[in-house]
Amino acid sequence: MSYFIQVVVDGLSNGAIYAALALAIVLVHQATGLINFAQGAMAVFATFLAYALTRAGVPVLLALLAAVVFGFVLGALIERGVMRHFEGGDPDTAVVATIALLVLLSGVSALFFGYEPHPFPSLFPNETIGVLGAFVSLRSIGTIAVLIVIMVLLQLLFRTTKLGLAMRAVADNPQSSALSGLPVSRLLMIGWGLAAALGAIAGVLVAPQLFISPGMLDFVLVYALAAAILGGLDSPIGAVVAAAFIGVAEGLAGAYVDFIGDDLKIAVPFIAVIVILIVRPQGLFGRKVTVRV
Amino acid sequence: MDKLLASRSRAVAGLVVLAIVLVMAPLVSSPYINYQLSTIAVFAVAILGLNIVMGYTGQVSLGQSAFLGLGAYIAAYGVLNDWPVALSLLLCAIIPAAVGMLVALAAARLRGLALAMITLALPIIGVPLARRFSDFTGGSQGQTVRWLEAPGWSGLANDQWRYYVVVVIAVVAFALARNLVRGRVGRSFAIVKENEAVALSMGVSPYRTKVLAFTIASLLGGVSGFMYLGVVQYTSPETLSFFTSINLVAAMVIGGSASIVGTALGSLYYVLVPLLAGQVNSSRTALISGVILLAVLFLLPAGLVSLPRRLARLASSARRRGHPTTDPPAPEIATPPASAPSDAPAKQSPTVR
Amino acid sequence: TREEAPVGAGEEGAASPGITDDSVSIGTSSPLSGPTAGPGSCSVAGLAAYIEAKNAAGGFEFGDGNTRTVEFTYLDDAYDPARAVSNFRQLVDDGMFAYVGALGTPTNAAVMPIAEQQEVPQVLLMTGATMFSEDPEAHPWTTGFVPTYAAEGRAFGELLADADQPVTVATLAQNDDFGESYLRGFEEAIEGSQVEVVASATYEPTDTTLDSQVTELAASNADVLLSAVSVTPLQVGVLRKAQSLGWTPRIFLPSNTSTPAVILQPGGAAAYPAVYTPTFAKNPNSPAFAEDEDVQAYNEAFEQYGADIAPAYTPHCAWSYAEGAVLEEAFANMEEPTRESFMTALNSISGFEAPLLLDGVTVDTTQEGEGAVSTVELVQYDGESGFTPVDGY
Amino acid sequence: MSLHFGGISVLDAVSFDVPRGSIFGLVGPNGAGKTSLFNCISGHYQPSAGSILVDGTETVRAPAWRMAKFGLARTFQHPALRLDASVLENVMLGAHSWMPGGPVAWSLRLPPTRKREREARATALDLLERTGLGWAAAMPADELSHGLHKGVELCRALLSRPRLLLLDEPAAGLSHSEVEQLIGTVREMRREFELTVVVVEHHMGLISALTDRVVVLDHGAKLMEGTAAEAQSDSRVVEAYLGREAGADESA
Amino acid sequence: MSLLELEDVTASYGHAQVLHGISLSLPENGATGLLGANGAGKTTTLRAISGTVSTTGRILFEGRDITGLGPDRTAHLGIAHVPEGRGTIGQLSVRDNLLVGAYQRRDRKQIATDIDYCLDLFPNLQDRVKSNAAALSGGEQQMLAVARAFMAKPRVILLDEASLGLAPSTARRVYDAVVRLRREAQVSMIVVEQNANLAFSVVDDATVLETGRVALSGSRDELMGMDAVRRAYLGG
Ligand SMILES: Nc1ncnc2c1ncn2[C@@H]1O[C@H](COP(=O)(O)OP(=O)(O)OP(=O)(O)O)[C@@H](O)[C@H]1O
Ligand SMILES: Nc1ncnc2c1ncn2[C@@H]1O[C@H](COP(=O)(O)OP(=O)(O)OP(=O)(O)O)[C@@H](O)[C@H]1O
Ligand SMILES: [Mg+2]
Ligand SMILES: [Mg+2]
Repeated sequence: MSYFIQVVVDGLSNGAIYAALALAIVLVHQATGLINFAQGAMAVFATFLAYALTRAGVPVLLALLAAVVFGFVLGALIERGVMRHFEGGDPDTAVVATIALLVLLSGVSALFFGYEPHPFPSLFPNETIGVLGAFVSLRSIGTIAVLIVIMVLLQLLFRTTKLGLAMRAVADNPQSSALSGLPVSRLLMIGWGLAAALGAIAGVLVAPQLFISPGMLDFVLVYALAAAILGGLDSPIGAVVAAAFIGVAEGLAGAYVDFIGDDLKIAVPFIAVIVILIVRPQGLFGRKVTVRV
Repeated sequence: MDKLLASRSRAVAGLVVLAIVLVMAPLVSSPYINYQLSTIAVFAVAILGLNIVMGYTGQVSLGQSAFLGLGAYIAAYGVLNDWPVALSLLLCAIIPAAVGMLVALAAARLRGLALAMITLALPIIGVPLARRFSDFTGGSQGQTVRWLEAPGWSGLANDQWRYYVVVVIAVVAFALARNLVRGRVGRSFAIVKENEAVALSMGVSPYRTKVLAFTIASLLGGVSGFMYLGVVQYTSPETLSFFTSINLVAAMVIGGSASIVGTALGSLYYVLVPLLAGQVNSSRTALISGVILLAVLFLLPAGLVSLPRRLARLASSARRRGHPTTDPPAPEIATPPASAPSDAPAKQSPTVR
Repeated sequence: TREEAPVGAGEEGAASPGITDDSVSIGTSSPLSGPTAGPGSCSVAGLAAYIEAKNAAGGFEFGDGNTRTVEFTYLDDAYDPARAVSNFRQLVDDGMFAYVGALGTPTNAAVMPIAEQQEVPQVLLMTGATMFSEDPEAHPWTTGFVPTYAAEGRAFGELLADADQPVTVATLAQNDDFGESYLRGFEEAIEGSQVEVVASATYEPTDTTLDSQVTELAASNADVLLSAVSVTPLQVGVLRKAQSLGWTPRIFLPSNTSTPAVILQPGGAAAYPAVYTPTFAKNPNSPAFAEDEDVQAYNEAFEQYGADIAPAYTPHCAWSYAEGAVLEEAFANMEEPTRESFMTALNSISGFEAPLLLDGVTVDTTQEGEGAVSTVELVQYDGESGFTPVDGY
Repeated sequence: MSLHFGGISVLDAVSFDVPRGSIFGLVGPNGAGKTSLFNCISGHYQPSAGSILVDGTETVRAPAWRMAKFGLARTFQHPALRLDASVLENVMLGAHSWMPGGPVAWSLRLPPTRKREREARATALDLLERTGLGWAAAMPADELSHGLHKGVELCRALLSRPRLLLLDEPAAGLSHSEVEQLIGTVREMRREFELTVVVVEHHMGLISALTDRVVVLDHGAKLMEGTAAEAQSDSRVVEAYLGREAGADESA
Repeated sequence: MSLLELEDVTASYGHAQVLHGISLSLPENGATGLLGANGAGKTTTLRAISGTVSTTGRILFEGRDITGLGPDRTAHLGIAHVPEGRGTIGQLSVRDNLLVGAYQRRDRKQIATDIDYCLDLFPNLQDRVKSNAAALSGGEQQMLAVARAFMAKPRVILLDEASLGLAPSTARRVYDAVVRLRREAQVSMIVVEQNANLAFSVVDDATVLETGRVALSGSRDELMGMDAVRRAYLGG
């Protein structure tokens, strides 16, 4: 029993890593209608700033704040300098532009810090506590707590604030939104900025475990994408729930199904995601896109 | 009409020149150049498949590398079991096509990102599967072959022979694909991309069309896997990695979405940019490729294929500035107001400006 | 036909391509971008540092009496076999004499048959995969440099088997050739002893954490954990996770993931009763070797010629530096400016003490089935930033 | 026939019969369910209950894309064209249902496919010419103004050689004289292709001039059926739909 | 002084120029109509004003040059544009669409009242406040687009075929509301309308465009008195 609980707990703390990035993906998708493949690279870039600061002796919390601000500016600048150029064009081109950013930002990070992973100090104490016969690290608990707060804030942002409404409107129909007086370009900038700031938080939260390197989130991005899409892409809650589901399903499959084993356990959540999507194309918490003839 | 004929004969001349270049190139180049040219042909076919499903039919696919890898593994298995080359090629086309079709049968009801998610799973699951079935795939060490060596009668070197084999396959694939996207089927792809409701009303089943496009894409992916093995003589789980898929997507868009010529240019890009980056500074390839990718997107958002068009535009707009390009004839229906000013001279009260 | 013929093979005794009276051209291709770029860059940087420092000091003495400078070209393959092949062909096309020290199993596996066909040396590879050294007859142009993964595993197995007492072991291995060879070596060595593997798990290098694997292994409560993990953050995660589960076995770590500063200290390795690792080279960053002459020479050369290529240290930096010395030794014994002569010279080195190699570790290219360096020494973590020799299990 | 979306009832037991060869009008206030009714006939919506017979064949269960084979074609309330493609290419799509050959035949360009392609092209150009759009055939569709898109859609529908043509607000956005021309075109086409036409329109002038009979829908239910003139004088229709002055205005 | 003044305005899509020097003026609290065949450039003229097409020449609003300002800026200044075709934000609910229309406003209470007013004006929308705009019928979407422009409390409203797809009685109601808006809130308007009967019932004067140029302009009565105009637009 306690083994089972341990597997679930481990799955949840893995899920937290995926969720952190998935939330940023959801945010940028809500605000711009795009999938941003550079989300991870941007997060890493901002996290490197925090890394440099902590190396210079700045406390982690301050470094985190600096990274968040830097992330916001970075996101806004990228929107302004790069993505704006592709707005209103073929969305595929815009998505490939984010791929270009992914490559480019990884390259820039590597220029300064190399590709080798570096240890990163944790925001939370490096201790473990026992819960229900399982061991949980305080870092995981802290990460999950922060994520839940962010999730709730995002949900509130999109569902109850004027800014959130405006961002959704712009993502859906920028022309009509502009005609209604929405400052489209500023809103897009804010959307990218917020997503990148959130990415910075995600980066700082997971870096102690993953170690910081330019490719730190490359593969996490795949899981995060799966979580965001499974959750419904417009639902922060959905993203978090889906990420937790993916983490736990993977862990349980590896632990309990022998023929799957550690190598193929990744297939289990992905196949589950596929099956769920075939039944519910809008994802777990997503709202159906209305298309009329 | 004259114009049409002129542009036609220009196209024919272009094709003839291209054919001559393609035939002569390997005879005068080093094995290294031939290898590069052959890889361009290999990835051109993979990107061609991707372009059919994504560029023409509008269905995002992040799984093309899985079919490339599958094809390469089938070919490698064929080499180890002494299959005739033609049989290998056939199976490299049929098996991936069948797999792609099965996936599409389940997935093609979805659209957009849900569909992208499913294709994304293919390489993610494919890599550990390839490691798992190491009897068939050689596991993580991969599969090394000596294959497609030049027969004695040809008097060619291996690299030249391989070049001809893959270029012939690629040319055939491109010719067939070009025909396909020009006619009835191509129009059904396009309308499924644009608007599924209209597709339905015109007798096009979006579901079948997507399945078809996926099947063709996987088939071409598999064929490119065959070519890959022929050229690289090696395959391993790295071949089907997810990041290969992403790079193929980028190359497709860079070349030109929904364009046959663009596909070839995209492959050129896919192969040459890493080389170029390596020439500039091997330690900074990511940075350099990122910059090049962004720069091309900035200058040519519609892809490399739009370069001549853009240059022509620039030139022509410089020549005849201010002249509208297309002037609809004064619509016959709306004649009254059109003639109103002349009918009603200035003495009439309305201000005629 | 053209390609079948070795590139530039000419009449007997004529110089091979890439070598003149005063220069020789050496090339390599390693992952310099992407997730494996850390080790990849280091396997270029150390070699570059050695070569350039030597060039600056006048050049390399060759067995034919000439002194030549080495032109070293390196390319990035991003761990992609097709790009490695492309790089290799490009280098050959540009007149490379020999291909040295490339890192990566699939990439080198893809290059191997071409090197053979073209009779271009593909030597001192920075991979412990057995396929590059197990059959010199079949692959006469290819040699490995670092100890095979199996050799490392074997060292651990022997340590346990020699202890002559019942020991339970849990293994965690990368699901590829690295992990498999590691375990194979280990299992061969414990055959017939009282050592028993009671739990085993594998992982993919792309996994984000190995928590679930460690949880599974911890359930066995084995005495020893053999953690054949080659990815730095994952290895640290393993060390942290096991102790957080209250499981503190003796730990065996591979040579490439046992750097104190990057792995052992962040992983809290001091909490374990003992942490062993095989090693054959000095860690130039370790205070214990601060006074060592080789280390000082390395640091100087690296600072000047290598730091740009590899900003962060991995052991591959030191290894590839030592490799430079092996190359020099081969050059010194090379009687003719040909690839054949180079291969002969390279394959007859034995008892050579390369810089940065630990005392007692020598280079021996004459043994079949092993890399140029085949002796490893087990050391034990001292709880701080260094290692002490192992005094038995 | 009935149609529900969740709790909302869009069509409520509507029945009517369109005689072969007639032009039939469907009018009613906004949101009455006219377009939804079209969608049911063309198979885009699945009616919750009821049946639809085309030429005596039940079509409710048939997938939408088969409807073109039954000889059905439609236009959309919001014209849906491929904006990047030429007008001609857009119209050519209409020929899909009767062109032979699958992917193999087309990628090999077998002779029958080439012949049919030429044939379709000629017909498409002819249709464009006759609707006054011949000059635009080679232009990309997005360079045409909104009003002209309707004409392109009509040509596309006609190229599919329909027996039954559903037109959803064909006159929306056309000026008076353009409507006149449209009426002429539809009449001519009906004669030539032996079409049966069902048309949804708010332009009462067009309805009066064109239709043999009309059905008036209101809130998903049939309000009345009769000739256009009868409808316009029916007090319920005036009340629910035309509005007093407007009714007077339009029938002028 | 006129509220909105177009001087020799040209506009082009990419390289195709479609307006060739339009001049137009809209007085304070005025209402002017734009007539013309399909493709004459009516829509493009409105786009030039709201800043959604690339433009040269001079467009003055309250004496201030607004040429080249983006749509959000012109909207901010008080120009509301009801675009041609689907002008709604499909995946937002009807209510959210109306709130987006009121984005520039700060008077919360009044916004709520105005939403009620709009829903009252278009009872169809009342029933469907919570559904996504994309689910609405064509006419309902058109109502929503008009209502959203109302919500902005504009100084000038640009109506591009606002009656498109509306039932006759509804179209009448829209224009009645527009007239009331003009009377009560001093809103000026430019009306593009194929249904010239409707248009002439609200405008004071009108301009006829032809292939991107002004063909003629004059007061409502002058134009209605012209045979050619009557034949083309009024069917009389
Ligand atoms: N897919 C759908 N989802 C939800 N509601 C729908 C859907 N399709 C239609 N409706 C509703 O059904 C009702 C009828 O719509 P329909 O489009 O048939 O009206 P219409 O008679 O064509 O009106 P109009 O003249 O405005 O075009 C509307 O209230 C609409 O909101
Ligand atoms: N996106 C575009 N790209 C290129 N040309 C365009 C574009 N939109 C419109 N045009 C051209 O501009 C001209 C004017 O179009 P506009 O839409 O302003 O006409 P309109 O008077 O509003 O017509 P309608 O009554 O049909 O709405 C037309 O000739 C049209 O072909
Ligand atoms: Mg309708
Ligand atoms: Mg218009």
